[in-house]
Amino acid sequence: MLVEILVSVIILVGAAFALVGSVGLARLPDFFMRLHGPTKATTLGVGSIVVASLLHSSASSGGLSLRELGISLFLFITAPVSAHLLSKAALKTSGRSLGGDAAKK
Amino acid sequence: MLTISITIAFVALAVAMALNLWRLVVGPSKPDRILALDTLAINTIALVMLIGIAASSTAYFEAALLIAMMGFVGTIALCKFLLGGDIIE
Amino acid sequence: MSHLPILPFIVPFVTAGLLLLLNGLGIAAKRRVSAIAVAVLVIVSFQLLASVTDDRIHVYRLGDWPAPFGIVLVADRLAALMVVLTALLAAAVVASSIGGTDAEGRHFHVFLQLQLAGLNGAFLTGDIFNLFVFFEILLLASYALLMHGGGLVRSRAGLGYVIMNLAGSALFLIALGLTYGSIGTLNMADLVQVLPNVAPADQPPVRVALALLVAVFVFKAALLPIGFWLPHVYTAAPVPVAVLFVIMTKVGIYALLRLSTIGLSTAPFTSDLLAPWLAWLSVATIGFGVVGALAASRMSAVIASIIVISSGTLLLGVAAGTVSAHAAMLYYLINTTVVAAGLFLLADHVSRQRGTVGDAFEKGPRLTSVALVGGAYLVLSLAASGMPPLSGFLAKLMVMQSLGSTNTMFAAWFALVVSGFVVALVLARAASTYFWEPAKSAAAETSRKDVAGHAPSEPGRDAALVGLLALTIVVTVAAAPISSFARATAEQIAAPEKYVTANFGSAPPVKRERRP
Amino acid sequence: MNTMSRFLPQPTITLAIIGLWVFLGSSLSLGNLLLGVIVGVSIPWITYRFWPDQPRIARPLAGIALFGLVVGDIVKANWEVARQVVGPVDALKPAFVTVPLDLDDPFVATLLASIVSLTPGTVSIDVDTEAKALYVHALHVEDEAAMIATIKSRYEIPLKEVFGC
Amino acid sequence: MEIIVSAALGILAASGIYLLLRPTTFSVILGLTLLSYAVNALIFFGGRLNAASPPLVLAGTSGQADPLPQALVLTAIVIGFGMTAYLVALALKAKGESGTDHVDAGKDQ
Amino acid sequence: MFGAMGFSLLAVMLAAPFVGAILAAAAARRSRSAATWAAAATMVAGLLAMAPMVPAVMSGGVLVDRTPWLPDWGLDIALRLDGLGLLFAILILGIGLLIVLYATYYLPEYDRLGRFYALLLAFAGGMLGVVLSENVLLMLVFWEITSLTSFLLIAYKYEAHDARIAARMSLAVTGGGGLALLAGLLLLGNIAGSFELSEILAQGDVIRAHPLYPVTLVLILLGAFTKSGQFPFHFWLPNAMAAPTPVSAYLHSATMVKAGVFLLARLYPALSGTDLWFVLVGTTGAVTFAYGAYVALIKHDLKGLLAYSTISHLGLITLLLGLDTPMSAVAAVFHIINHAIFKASLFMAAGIIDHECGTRDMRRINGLFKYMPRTAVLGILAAGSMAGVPLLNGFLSKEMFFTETVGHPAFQGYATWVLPAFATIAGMLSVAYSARFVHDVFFNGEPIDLPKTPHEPPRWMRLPVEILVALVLLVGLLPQLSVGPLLNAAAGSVLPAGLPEFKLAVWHGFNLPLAMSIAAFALGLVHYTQRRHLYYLHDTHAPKIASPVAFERIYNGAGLAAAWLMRTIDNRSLQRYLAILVGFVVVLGTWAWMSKPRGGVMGTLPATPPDAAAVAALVALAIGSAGTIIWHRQRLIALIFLSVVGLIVSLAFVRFKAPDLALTQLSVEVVTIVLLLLSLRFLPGEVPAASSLSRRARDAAVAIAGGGGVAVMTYAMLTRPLETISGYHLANSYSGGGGTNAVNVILVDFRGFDTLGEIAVLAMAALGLHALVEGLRLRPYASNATSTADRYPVMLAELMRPLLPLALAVSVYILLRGHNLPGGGFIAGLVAAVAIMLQYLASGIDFATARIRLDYVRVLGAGLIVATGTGLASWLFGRPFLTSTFGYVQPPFLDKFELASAMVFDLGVFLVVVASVLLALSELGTLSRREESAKVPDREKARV
Ligand code: NA
Ligand code: NA
Repeated sequence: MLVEILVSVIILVGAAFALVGSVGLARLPDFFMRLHGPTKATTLGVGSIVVASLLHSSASSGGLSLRELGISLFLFITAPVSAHLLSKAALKTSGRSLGGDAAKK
Repeated sequence: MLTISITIAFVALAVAMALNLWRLVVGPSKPDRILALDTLAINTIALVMLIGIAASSTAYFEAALLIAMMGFVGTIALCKFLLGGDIIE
Repeated sequence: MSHLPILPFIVPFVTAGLLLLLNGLGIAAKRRVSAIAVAVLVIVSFQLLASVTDDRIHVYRLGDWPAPFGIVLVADRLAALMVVLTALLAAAVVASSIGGTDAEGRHFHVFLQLQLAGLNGAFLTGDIFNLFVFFEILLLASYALLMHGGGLVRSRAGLGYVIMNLAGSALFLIALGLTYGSIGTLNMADLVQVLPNVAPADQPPVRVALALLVAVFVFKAALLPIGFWLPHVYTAAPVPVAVLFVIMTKVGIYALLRLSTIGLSTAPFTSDLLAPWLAWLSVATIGFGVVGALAASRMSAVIASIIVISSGTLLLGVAAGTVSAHAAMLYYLINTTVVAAGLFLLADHVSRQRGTVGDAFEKGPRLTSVALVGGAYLVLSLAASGMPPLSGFLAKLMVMQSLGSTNTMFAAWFALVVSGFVVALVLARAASTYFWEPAKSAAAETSRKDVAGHAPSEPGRDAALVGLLALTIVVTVAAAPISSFARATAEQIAAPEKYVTANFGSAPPVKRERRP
Repeated sequence: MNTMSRFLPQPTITLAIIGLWVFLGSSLSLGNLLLGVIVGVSIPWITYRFWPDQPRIARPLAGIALFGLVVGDIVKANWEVARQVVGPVDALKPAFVTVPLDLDDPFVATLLASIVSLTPGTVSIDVDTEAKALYVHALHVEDEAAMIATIKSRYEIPLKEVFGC
Repeated sequence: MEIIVSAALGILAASGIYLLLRPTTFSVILGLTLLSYAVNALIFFGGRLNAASPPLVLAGTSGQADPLPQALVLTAIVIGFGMTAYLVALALKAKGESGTDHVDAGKDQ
Repeated sequence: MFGAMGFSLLAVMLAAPFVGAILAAAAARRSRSAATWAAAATMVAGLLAMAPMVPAVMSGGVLVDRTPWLPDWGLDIALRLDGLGLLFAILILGIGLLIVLYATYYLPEYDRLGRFYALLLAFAGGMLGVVLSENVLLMLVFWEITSLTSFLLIAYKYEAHDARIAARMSLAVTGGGGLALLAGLLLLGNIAGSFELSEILAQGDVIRAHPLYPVTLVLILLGAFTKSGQFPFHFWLPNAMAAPTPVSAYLHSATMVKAGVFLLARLYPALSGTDLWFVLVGTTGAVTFAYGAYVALIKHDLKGLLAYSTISHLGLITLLLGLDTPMSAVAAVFHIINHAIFKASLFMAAGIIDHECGTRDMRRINGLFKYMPRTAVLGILAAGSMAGVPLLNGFLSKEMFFTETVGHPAFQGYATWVLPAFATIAGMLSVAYSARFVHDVFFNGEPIDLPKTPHEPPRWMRLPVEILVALVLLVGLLPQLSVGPLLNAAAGSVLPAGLPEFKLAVWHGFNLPLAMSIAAFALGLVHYTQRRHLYYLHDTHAPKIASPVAFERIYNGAGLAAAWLMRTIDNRSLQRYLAILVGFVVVLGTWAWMSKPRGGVMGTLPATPPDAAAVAALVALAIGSAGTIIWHRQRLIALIFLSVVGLIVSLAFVRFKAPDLALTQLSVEVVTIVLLLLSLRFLPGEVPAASSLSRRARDAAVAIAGGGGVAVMTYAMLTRPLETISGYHLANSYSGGGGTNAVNVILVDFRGFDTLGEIAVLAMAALGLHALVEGLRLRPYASNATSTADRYPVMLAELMRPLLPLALAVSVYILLRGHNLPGGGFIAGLVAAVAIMLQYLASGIDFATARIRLDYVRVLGAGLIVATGTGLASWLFGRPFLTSTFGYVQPPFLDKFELASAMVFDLGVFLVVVASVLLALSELGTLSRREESAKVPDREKARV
């Protein structure tokens, strides 16, 4: 029962974060701003739900089921890379360089 | 309890994915659309995990894992195409 | 237990794997492997043929699972016949390709062997989804073989061919999905058990599913109006490949024949699925072939039209649906396969001897090996146009006779007669140009030397041509035994209960689960 | 030693694989563990070439501490992002910021960039190991210098410690 | 639910066919891909919608989904993938030979 | 009745010419005269073989011998010798012998004659076959052999343009007629219930009463009329004079053209005796008779005159058969004999003249009587016979004809005079052209500008003519004695009911027919003298429809028309093909549903209510599909939308309990996207031109029809219950297949054969791609990566390196567990391939390939062999291919684990998948480099 409450809470929190990430994606005015939401909030939100699943299946099977951690780990490793490449692509397609800062190179 | 929270989460995810789709459609830039797709894929992972929790089944784990992996690869490939056209050379 | 029924698949399939493993070896070694495999295939095929002449139907249960749950191979007379034809063509292909065509691109022999595996699998399988898989194997192999050597013409033709066939494959899958989704089985023999018991309210989807299957098969057989693609493809293919392609339209016809005898004819609500339209479209297809033959400006285009005509003719036989029609069309099928393949090789000979003019109907250099080419031309064009006294005439005679009781008789006869007539005239015209018209000039003579890289005479190619000529003669001389085999085959497939018994024996009725 | 490195070219990876294997199988049984070891040992035989100059972890404990710090920061970061995203957009002052790096190893620099992406207010745009710079986009910057200082002190220095560089 | 599934398949198939009829090879590939989604889903749904669990034969489970269409679809997906890969290469080949990516580059006129 | 001996002799007789053809061809290699001897001997052998049978036949017997060949199809080797056959056999072999003799002198010395005699003898064989067949289908076989050999003989001098075309013309007409005949004979046989003449001839009443009789008759007549040069099919015959004269004499006067009238005579008992017969045969014969005679007169070419006179006489014979009285039939048979004799001799005479003068133009040939009096006498006698001069054989049959025209039952009352008048006029024309042949050639002043001075031919060249002219006289003077018995026998075959009373005599008293003859003579001579006006009229007005030029124009016109039609119906547009395909399928499917009205789309099951998630997914799917369409010309965006669709589909697989499918779909999807991205580089980024609105509307209509069809059928399917066999698979998955994942057990076990095929497809796709890119040169459109930092972003490269081993571990995990849980060789292979592909993406293909030195082609082979080998291993245990086995192993200290052969099979799958994907990626990925290496000639690079 306790586990169920915990799972429920984590699910709700995760879903909320996921939603926030997507709201950011939809709402913010500039590509680089929009990048923040999915990179952080969505990753965490989905990571949370994965953990909730982990807890849930561990509880229902009676043993420790750690597989889902793999997904969370993977998401956290890849999110920055995706952001990185998306930014580079955005810079490239918009014809922008890294602005005044890049001039320091 | 769990059912209610799962339902709420489903709704939240549905809204999130709808927002992703909206961004996908309006763009305006190609990276925007790729970002939208990437986010959509990640939200899908959450959805799949939720289905798994709802069904009390572990059979969906691999699907979620592969969405993570393949969504990432897709994003990388699309970005690299925008970067130079020659994505693996 | 006897593994004979699966050998026609295993031999080329394993050979393909071996050829890939031997990727580092030279072309000579690969040729040897491929040739030996085809020789073995010929032997195995004839063994299979011999083993079914007592009306036995072999059922080979893959994975030792009983039908309809596992996949079975069913070798009856019809399947064995098709397998033998395939093997014979394969021999011609190998012989004619090892003169150098096979070295014009990568993996020729691998594709060839897999094509054979696909063809034989398609002929032998007793499972409709497995049939789809083999269709895909033989199609993909055919794509690769068509594109072998590359070039603009092939790329263009290939693109159209591949896209059309991918659409066709999608259609096949839709048909299979609907079939399984409405009757819950994939085994062909099981159709006989299931179809008669479909509740009236559930019959329309089944009819549509089977109609779509029919559409797939007639598409492969290049029925009008969905057969326009064929001539462009067959004229673009490298010659040894075109030889093998001759059997490709026959796969569609085979499958349709199988479906109509095992499936459609066994339930009253499906027995009329071919009835009104197939015969008329077949006639139209023959008409299309006739127009194509008349419009052709080179030999290979005529041959492609001959193939279209033969498809139409064979489909007339399927449409008629009687034992007699089936017997006739099977003899016709043997003849047309051998002859069209021979004609492709002949066109190749002509083309190589005429240099840049190729097989176009234009004045060109005098042919060098008139004895072989002329003899072959005479024999093959007689057999192709259905002029007496060769097998082509016998075949046409049988088909016309067997269609004598159908209500499209006059249209069919007219189509058959006119098609033979036009083909004869066109081939006569071509002969006149090739053999009788004097060389245009010394320039024309030298144009041959320009392409001297291709030796006009090459033992493998000659042997292939002679072999197919000999087969044409055999089909004529042995018309009596061959046609009685054809009739026995027609009788066998007309009695699906034999097929069913072979599949299920005395096993208890199949237990089916109801969903939802 | 030579034999050892040939047998276990990527010991860290081997360990990671065994760990992953146990996770995946959700089983600590001896059989599963043995299978994990076999897989963990044999895969690096193929893959070690793909990671030629692999940095070594000098201080694992420091690594664990950093990991904990980052996880905490991630949660914080999200809270902040949530506020910014839902709040008034016009108030945000986004900016591109260049963070000078003291790191030579590209892998470690990449780790830093990743951490920066996952933590408050910033997303790494690019790592330039030649110019020794990390280009960052910040959603809301009040004080650029302070932000750079935070990144360097909070993440870069511990990272250098972990990898001993 | 049946109506949703049917509509979805209809939309996929129609979109696929429409793209299939476009004049460039790339669109045709897109169209075939969409069409194959529709086709695969059609086969899959041949096993009906209302299964309670995946077709895993674990103790105590019942109401598993029909495994047979799933296996068929798997085969179909793989074959479709191979065909797509080949078609991609062929489209490039045709582009290289004829200089255009129009599907009817082969028209004589 | 004449059983064994009859058969052997008939067969020998028939086989002789065919064997002789080969012998003559072989002999010609030795010497010219050897060929001649062989050919002559063949004819003699045929006559000798026939001799023993003659007495029986002459006394009214019919020899029949049957050897079954294709009894199901009515085609048996059944031969027959009766009076009619005997008559023709004598003509064929007898005149054939003379022709052989004649030809050896006629044809130039340099011709070794091998081809000539071979063809001539083959023709003779065909002709004999026609007259000796008891089976009508067999007769048709020989019939067409004569068409074919005639074709080859007309083209004997193939360097001549006209000869080639004339040959094809004759093939077109006679071969085409043969095909009509085939149809007619098939109908006839079906009506009579047999293809044996004995049966058919006995069933005349049944045949004539049959509703298909008119069609049958018309088809058969088409065959007969084309062969015998009846108007309007006559035109091939004059052109066939391009053949060497011996051929004209043999084929185109004595034998082949007689095949048509032979057929009429042969089937006379079965087909004649109706108004239709009378109208068709009689009218055709009459028109041809008159028309041929008219044209013969105005031909300046000697052979042309003879050709048209032949047409005319064939018309006469046809007319006689058409008159359909017993006596007219007898007259027809008699005239067949007479015409063959005099016309063959005339042709040979013409050949001598041609041979001696170097031309056949009668405007230049004059006064030959002076130069070759013996030949002239022969020619004059033969021409006299042709004109119907008394005491010559032609007179007799012409008188019989005139007699039959008088009082013919069809022309009663005031029409009585019509036939006699017509006959007289036609006879007048015959006289006129015969007079021309005599006067214009042998008299009429001096020759004009001949290439050489004519003189008598060699003795042996004239001998055949002499023999024939002797026969002309013999029959003319002593008809009853010379041909009476043969005529009786032959006519007896035509009139099985019994011959009418008739007397063969030179003098029948002074009667109306004789008066008609006299009138014809007088008028004919007058007509000849006035011929010049006719020439003028003809030269200025007659259409030249029957010339080789015209034939060629018509033929080419047909070709052009066909080419136009072809372009119209088949514009080679793939888009059109596809639209038609979809349309065809929709129509067929709709028909299949509608043609048996039974209930609506909705089946018996209640529909379940849709849930919100499904609706949402549908919307997303629609957006994805629509986006793909809307942006299909901006390819990258289209790909992004396509990915959305793929994702939704995967999600649907998850939702509806198909994890394996979801996994596969996802993995395939991403590899597909990467492949497409690789190709995009070589395609223009955006497609500028959109299709026209009408085209898009058409396509949308087709698409909606197709999509609607899919939707309707899906709904119909889903609302009906399913009775499936798959319960078995669930029930036996674990117990029989050793795995709990039923899908995987189906894939590697129940239906492992499918999977084996599937990996073959995959392997071939990669190999095909490998073969395609060979020599392919493409210029990339968007190669604007400026720096390596852009190409291989550091963060990506660095993070992907540790990921590779982990991903491979996941792949191994998925491979091993697939039998029991979602996964398996295919998915595992894709995961491994994608993991390696990530290295391509992150660090470039060179980096990666330098680290995996694998010949992917061999790995493909290994995979196929592993999978197949696993299947073959079961043979060792006497089980069928692909029989799997599994067991549980319990090692000490460890938990029990399963070993299944299916897992080895899955390993093969795994290898094929990995190798295929990597081969495809690396080949496509390095395409743009080929530009540099493209300078190397293709052939040198060719490796197979
Ligand atoms: Na991200
Ligand atoms: Na004259």
